[in-house]
Amino acid sequence: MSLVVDLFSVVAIGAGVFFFLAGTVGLLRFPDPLSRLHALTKADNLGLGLVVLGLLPRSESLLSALKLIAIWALVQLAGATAAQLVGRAVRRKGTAA
Amino acid sequence: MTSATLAGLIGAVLVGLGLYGLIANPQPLRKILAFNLMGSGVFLVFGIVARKGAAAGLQADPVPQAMVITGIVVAFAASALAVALVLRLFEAAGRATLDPDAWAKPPDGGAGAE
Amino acid sequence: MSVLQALDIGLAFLVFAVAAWTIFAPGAFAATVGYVVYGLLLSLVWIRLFAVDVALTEAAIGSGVTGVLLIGAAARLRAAETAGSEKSLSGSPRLLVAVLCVLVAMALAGVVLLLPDQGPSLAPQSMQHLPETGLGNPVTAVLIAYRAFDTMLEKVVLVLAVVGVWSLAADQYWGGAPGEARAERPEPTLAFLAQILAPLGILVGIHVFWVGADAPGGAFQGGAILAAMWIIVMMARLTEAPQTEAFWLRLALVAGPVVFLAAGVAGAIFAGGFFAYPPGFAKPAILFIEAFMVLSIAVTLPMLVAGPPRREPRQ
Amino acid sequence: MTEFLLATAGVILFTVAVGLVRILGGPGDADRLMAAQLIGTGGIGALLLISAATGAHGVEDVALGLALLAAFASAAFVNSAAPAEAPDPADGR
Repeated sequence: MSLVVDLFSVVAIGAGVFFFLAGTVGLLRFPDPLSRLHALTKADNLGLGLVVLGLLPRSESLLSALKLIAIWALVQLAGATAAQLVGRAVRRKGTAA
Repeated sequence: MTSATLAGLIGAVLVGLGLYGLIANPQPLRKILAFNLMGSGVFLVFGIVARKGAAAGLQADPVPQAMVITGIVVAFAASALAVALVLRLFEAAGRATLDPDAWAKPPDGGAGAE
Repeated sequence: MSVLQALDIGLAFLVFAVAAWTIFAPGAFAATVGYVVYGLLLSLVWIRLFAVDVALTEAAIGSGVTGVLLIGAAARLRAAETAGSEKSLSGSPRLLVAVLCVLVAMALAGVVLLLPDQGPSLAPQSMQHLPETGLGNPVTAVLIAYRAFDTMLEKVVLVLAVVGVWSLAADQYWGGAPGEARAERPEPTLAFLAQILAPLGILVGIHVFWVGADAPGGAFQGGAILAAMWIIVMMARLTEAPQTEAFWLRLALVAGPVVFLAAGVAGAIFAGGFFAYPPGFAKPAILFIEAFMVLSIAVTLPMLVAGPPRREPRQ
Repeated sequence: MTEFLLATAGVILFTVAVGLVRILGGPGDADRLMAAQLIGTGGIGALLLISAATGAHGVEDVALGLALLAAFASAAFVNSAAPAEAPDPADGR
């Protein structure tokens, strides 16, 4: 049983790390702020989401599992709104920002 | 080297960096930042004292931890007061420099400081 | 070298690099963003030192609330930055300062390396008396019971800081409200964020305060999270900062220290010592004091971020 | 398994650090705010992984606090930049 849980964690967390990597590569490679913003949100949503998914079966109690999900949801909210706010600031200033 | 010692070394480096910024950066806001950096370096050095005092089933001595918590809050209060002072200076005089030579000259337009 | 050691070294290097960025960054705004990043990394370091209470404080105050304060200030001071061509220290004085700072850092590092592996500790004593307080978190016991006087005075410092900030107001604004006015049409994204975040954050803040008796958390951390929620609602301009002459506001600001001091005096009368808690009644007394501290912190921090009054008082 | 969790935390911190190098330097303020956002997400991920590996208690609350405050830097920036960019009629005195 624990082997299955471990395997699940390894796959999910590994996939999460991949999205963090992809987000960073996007940050490095994309030419303008808006597309860099797009790359960044991938790390927020999928990267952390998959890491949380991988940690879920390892949590000690139901409350801590719920907290993990809440953390992910809050980061989603923060990432989405911050991307909106920053994106709007970029557009207001033109492409120079 | 334990992680506690490593954190303490980083604390020492932060104090040095903060001190340098405090002296060498001319802008008051940058000085506030540097001062905060120095403060957190001191907290870290104190934090490893807590970690090295791990005993009685605790992973760190609670007394230094509690003092660092109070310290963080007081450091914030001090920074807020300092930021308010700088912003007020800027509002009243249109500039926020600490350079005495700049204050000796009237500002552009000769409006003077209120 | 184990994986954990490699991680610690990497983290230390990252902290150092970001700290150096906040000192050497080309502009004030870049430096402040660096400071926010730095605060977050520092709470990771505190986790590695197993000081979770401190990590929570650093996360809420060191990174979050201080970040709002500094980023706001940097954005407002941008005009000053471009206008003033300030002389940076250069040449040999700069070198001298650098040498001095390296020496200070090296001396401190030497002290750190000379520390014994097992230092003197008050942990046994604090654990020994923990049952008398009825608490499960020794850090909270130190803050509210063993070193209560210290914590009470620290609350007074916060009130004094608010008095200091308010006293910077121009004469005609004395007693008025700080910060921006309530917007007719708030920025929709920010308003959305504040409307969803604030109820959740209030829940988390009260939770952190409540579990602080037995687990990492407590009045400071809970109060700081509540304060952050008020700050975000004010930033979204869904509500405006209260008039600084409002009686309820002033009452809330001093409630923490006043209740704390009253409890200390009551201890001198009923329990045989200043800040002594009567046996068997310690935990309710501590939670009672803490509740007022949470209130005061949740009101003080936003007032410190909002700055001095900038509008004339309404009649 | 512990080693795996710590190693992934390290990899996340490393990628985040590489990203920081790119965006903390700018060119614009928007990029710098992205740095704060990126370290927020990566830091929370690393925090959760480290706490799962080392068994430090109460770390979820720290991550929860960080997640609550993750958007604050961007919000503060927009809040302080907005009045100068587009004057709000409600703002004028």
